[in-house]
Amino acid sequence: MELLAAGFIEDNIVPKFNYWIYVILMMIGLYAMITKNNLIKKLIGMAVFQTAIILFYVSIGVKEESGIPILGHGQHHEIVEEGKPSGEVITKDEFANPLPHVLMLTAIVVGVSTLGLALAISQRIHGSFGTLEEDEILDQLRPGGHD
Amino acid sequence: MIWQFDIIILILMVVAAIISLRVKDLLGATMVFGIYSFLICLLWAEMGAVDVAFTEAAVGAGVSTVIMTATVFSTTRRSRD
Amino acid sequence: MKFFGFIAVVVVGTLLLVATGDFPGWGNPHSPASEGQVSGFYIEQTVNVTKVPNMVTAVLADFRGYDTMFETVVIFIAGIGIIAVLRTFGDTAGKASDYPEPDEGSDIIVRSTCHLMVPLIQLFALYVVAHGHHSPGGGFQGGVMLGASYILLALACGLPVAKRRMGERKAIVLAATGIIIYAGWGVACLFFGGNFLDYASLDPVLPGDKEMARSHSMLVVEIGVAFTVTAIMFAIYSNLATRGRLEKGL
Amino acid sequence: MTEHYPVVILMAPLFGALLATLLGRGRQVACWWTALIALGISALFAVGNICAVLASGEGELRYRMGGWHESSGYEVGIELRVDMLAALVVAAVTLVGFVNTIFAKTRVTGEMREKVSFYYALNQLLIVGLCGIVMTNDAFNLYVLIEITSLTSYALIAMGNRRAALSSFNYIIMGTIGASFYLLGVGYLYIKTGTLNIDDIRGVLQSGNLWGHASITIAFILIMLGVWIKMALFPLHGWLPNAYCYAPSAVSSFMAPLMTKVMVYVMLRVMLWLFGSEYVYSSGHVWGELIIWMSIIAIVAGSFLALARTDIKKMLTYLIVAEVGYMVGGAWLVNGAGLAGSMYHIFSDAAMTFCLFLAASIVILRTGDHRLTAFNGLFRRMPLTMIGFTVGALSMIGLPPTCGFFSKWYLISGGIEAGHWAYVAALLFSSLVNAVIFFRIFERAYFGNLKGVADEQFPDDRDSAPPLTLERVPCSMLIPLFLAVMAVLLVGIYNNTLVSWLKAAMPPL
Repeated sequence: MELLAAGFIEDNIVPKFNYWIYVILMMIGLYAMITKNNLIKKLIGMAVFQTAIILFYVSIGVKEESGIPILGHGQHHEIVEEGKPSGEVITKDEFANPLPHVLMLTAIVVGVSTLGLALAISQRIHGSFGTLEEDEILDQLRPGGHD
Repeated sequence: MIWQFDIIILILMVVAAIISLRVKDLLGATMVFGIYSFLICLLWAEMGAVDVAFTEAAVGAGVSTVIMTATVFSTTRRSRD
Repeated sequence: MKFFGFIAVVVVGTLLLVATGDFPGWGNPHSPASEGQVSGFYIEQTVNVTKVPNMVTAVLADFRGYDTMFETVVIFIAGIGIIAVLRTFGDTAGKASDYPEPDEGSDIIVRSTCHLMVPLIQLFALYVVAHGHHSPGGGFQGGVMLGASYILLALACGLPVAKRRMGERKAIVLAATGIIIYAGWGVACLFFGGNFLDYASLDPVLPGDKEMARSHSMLVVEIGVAFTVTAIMFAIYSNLATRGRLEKGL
Repeated sequence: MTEHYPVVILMAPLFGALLATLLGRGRQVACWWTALIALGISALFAVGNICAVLASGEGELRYRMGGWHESSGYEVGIELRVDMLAALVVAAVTLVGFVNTIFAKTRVTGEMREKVSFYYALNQLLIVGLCGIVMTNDAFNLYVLIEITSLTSYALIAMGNRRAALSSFNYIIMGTIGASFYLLGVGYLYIKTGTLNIDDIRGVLQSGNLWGHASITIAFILIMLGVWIKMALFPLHGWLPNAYCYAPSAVSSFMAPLMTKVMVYVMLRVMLWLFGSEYVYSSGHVWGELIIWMSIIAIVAGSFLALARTDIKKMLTYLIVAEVGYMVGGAWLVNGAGLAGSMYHIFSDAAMTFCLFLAASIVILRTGDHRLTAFNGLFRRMPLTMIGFTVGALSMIGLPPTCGFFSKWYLISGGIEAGHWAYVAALLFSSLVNAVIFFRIFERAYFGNLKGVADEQFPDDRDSAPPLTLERVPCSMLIPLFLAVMAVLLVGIYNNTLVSWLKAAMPPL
C-alpha cells in the first residue's frame, strides 16, 4: 500500500505538481464565486479562477532546459546576414513555446476588462441598494421579489 | 525554470488566495490580492513567460489592484465573509 | 448554497485531477504542444519571415493579429461599457478648469515626487512600446504603463489635474483612434491586394522588403493598441474612483 | 472581391461602432444613421455571402487572416471558415441587428438618455462578436469573440434599472464560469494536439487516435458545460430570465432572439466539427441518452415556469429556456432529420422570438403595464400590433404555415426516427402549454377586462423604468414588427430550400 502510494506520488504528483496546484487554485476560485455573499469577494474569487487557467496555459509552454522565447542579438544577425537555413541555427528545444504566452496575454486582458466592468456594476448596485451583501440586497427586493 | 522556487511560489500563491478570500476587511482582501498578483508575476518570470509576467505586473498587480481599491473606497469596506 | 457549491467544486475538481493524470509531464519538451508543428514553426521561422526576434510579439501582432485586434476591442468595450453603466451626466459635472489646484489630501513631497516621476514613467512606457520587437513588452504593456502614469497623477494631485491632461472626451477619441489605426491598417492591406492584416502586401509603401514590411506594420499596430489601452485604463480608473461623476477622485 | 465578404461583414459594424462613439452624446440622430448604414452594409454583404457560398464548389469559403498559409499541414494563422450554416446564421444576425436598429430609434431616447451613442456602439460591437463567433475556425479566437459578446451584453443589460444591474452581475459570474470552462477545454485539446485550428484539432484527434484519452473526454465535458451555461440549458439557466426581462427593451429584443441561438450554433460546431460526429455520437459514451433527457427536462420545466408567470417578458424568457431544450435534444438524436430540425430551429426560433419581443415591447410601451393585464381589449385598440403578436404566438404553438410548425415537424420526425418517444411527447406537451399560454392572452385581448390571476396586486419593482407611454405607435416600430412577421412566414414557407441547404452543410453522420 505504501509502495503504491509512493509510486502514485512519483508518477502523478511530482512531475505534474503545477497542474495539481492549478486545479486547487481554480477550485478555490470557483467555490468563492458560488458561495461568497459579498460581491467584491465573488470578484476576487473570479480573478483567482481566471489566473488559475492562465497558470495552466503557461505551464503548457514550459520546456526543461529552454530559454525565454526571444532571440539574442547575436542569433538574430547571424541568420539575417548569412541567410542560413534556420534549422541549423535555431532548434525548437532551445526556446519555450511562445503560443501559450500569446494566448494568455489576451486572456489577462479579457480578465481585467471583465473585472473592471463587474466593479462598475457592483458600484451601481451599491449606489441603489446601499450594500454589497447579496442576501441583504435580496431582502430588499423581497416585497416585490416574486422570484 | 527552478523547481524549488516554483514550489515555494505556488504554495505561497495558494495561501495568499485563501487569505484574500477570508479576510473580513475588503481593503485588506484587496491588498492581499495584490500580493497574489505579484507572486503570479514572479512565477511567470521564473517559468520563462516574460511577456506574460510583464503584463501581469502592469495589469494584475497594478491596475486591477488600483481599481479594486477605488471601488472599495467609494463603496464600503465592510464584508461579512 | 454552500453545500451546492461544495458539491460542484468536488465534482469539477475530481474531473480536472483525473485529466491531469493523462497529461505529459510538466516541462517535458516532447509533449505534443511543444513538439507540435505550429509551435515549431513559430520558434524556427519567426525571425526569417518577420525579422522580429521576440517571438511573442510576432505571434501576437502578426500570426494571430486578428485575435489581438479583438483583444483591443475587448478593452475598448470595457471602457465604454463602464462609462455607459456608471457615468452620470448630471449638473454636478463641471469643467475641469473650474477646479482650483487641489492642495488637500496629499502633501507637497508626494505631489512633487509624482510630478517628477510621471515623465520618467511615460518615457519608459514609450520605450516599452517601441522596443517590443526586441525585448519583453509591446503595445499593451506600454499602454498600461502610460495609463498608470495618469492614474498616479490622479492619485497624488487629484483627478482634476490628471483630467486636464486627459479629459473624458479626449480619452474616448484616443481609444477609438487606436482601434481605427489597427483595423484601418488591416483594411489598407486589402487595398494592396492582400488578405485582411496581411502586412506583407504593404511593402510597396513601406521601406524594406516584405519581411521588414511585417516588422514595421507590427510597430504600427502596437502603437494603435497602446493608444486604446492608455485611454481606457485611465477612463476606467477615473470612473470607478468617482462613481462616474468625474469630480474629485479618491 | 467575393472572398473578402466576411471581412466587410465584420468591419462595417466595427467602424460604425467607433464612429458612433466618436460622434458622442448630443448627436443621437447621427449615431442612429451610422448604426443603420453600418448594419445595412453588413446585412447586404451577409446576403451576398450566402450567394458566394452557394456559388463556390466546395460549399464553403475559407479566408486566411494575415495571408498565412499552412506550414506542413497545420494552420499557423487564424482562419475563417464560412459554410452554408454559418453564412445563414450570419445573415440572420445582421438582419435582426439591422431591423432592431430601426426599432430602437424611438425607444432608446427615453431609455438611455445621454448614453445613446454608447448604446449604438455596444450594440454594433455585439453584432461584430456574434458574426465573428459564427465564422471563425480557430478555437481560441472563438473564446475571445465569446468574451466580446459577453462583455457587451453585460454592459447593455446593466444600462437598465437597478434590478438589471443585479441580474447583470449574476450574468457576469455565470458567464465567466462558462467562458472559462470553454477556455480550459480548449487548453486540454491544445496540450494533447498542439494546434488550435478546429479542423486541424479534429484531424490530429483522428490520426493520433486520441479519442480514448481521459483528458479529451473531460475537455469535451468542460466545453459542453461552458456552452450550456452560455445558452441557458435548464439547470444552468438561472441568469437568463432576469437579465433579459429587466434589460432595456431595445436590448432584450435583440439579445433574446440571437444570443442563445448563436451559442447553439457553437455547440453544433464543437460537436460536429471540433470533435467530429464519430466521436460525439459513438455508442461507447453514456452521454447521448443523458443529454436528451436533460433537454426533455428543460422543455417541460421551461414550459411550466412560463405558464406560472404573469409578467409578459418573463414569460417569454422562460419560453426561450424551453426552446433551447428543443435544439439541444434535436442535435443529440443522431439522425439527419433531428439535426436538420435543430439547425432549422435556430432560424425559426430567432424569427419568432424576435417577433414576440417586438410586439411585447410595443404593448408594454403603449400601455405602461408589463403584466398580462396589459393585453386587456387590445385587439380593438392596437390591431396591427396584435396581428404581429398573434403570428409569433401561432408560430410558438406550431401552426402551419409559420416556421414554428416546420421546425417542430422536423424535430418530431427526427424523434420518431430515433425511437425516442419521450422527446416527442415533450415537444407535443410544450406545444400544448404554449397553446394554453397564448390562448389565455388572446382571450384577454379579445374579450377585454377579465379578472384573473394577473390582476392581483404586487408591487412594481421597476424603480427607474421611464414611465414613458406613447400616444400612438410610431411607424419605426410597426415596420420592424411587420418585417419580423414576414420573416416568420418566409422561413416557414421556404423551409424546404433552407433545410436542403443545411443538410448540404452537415458533415456525414
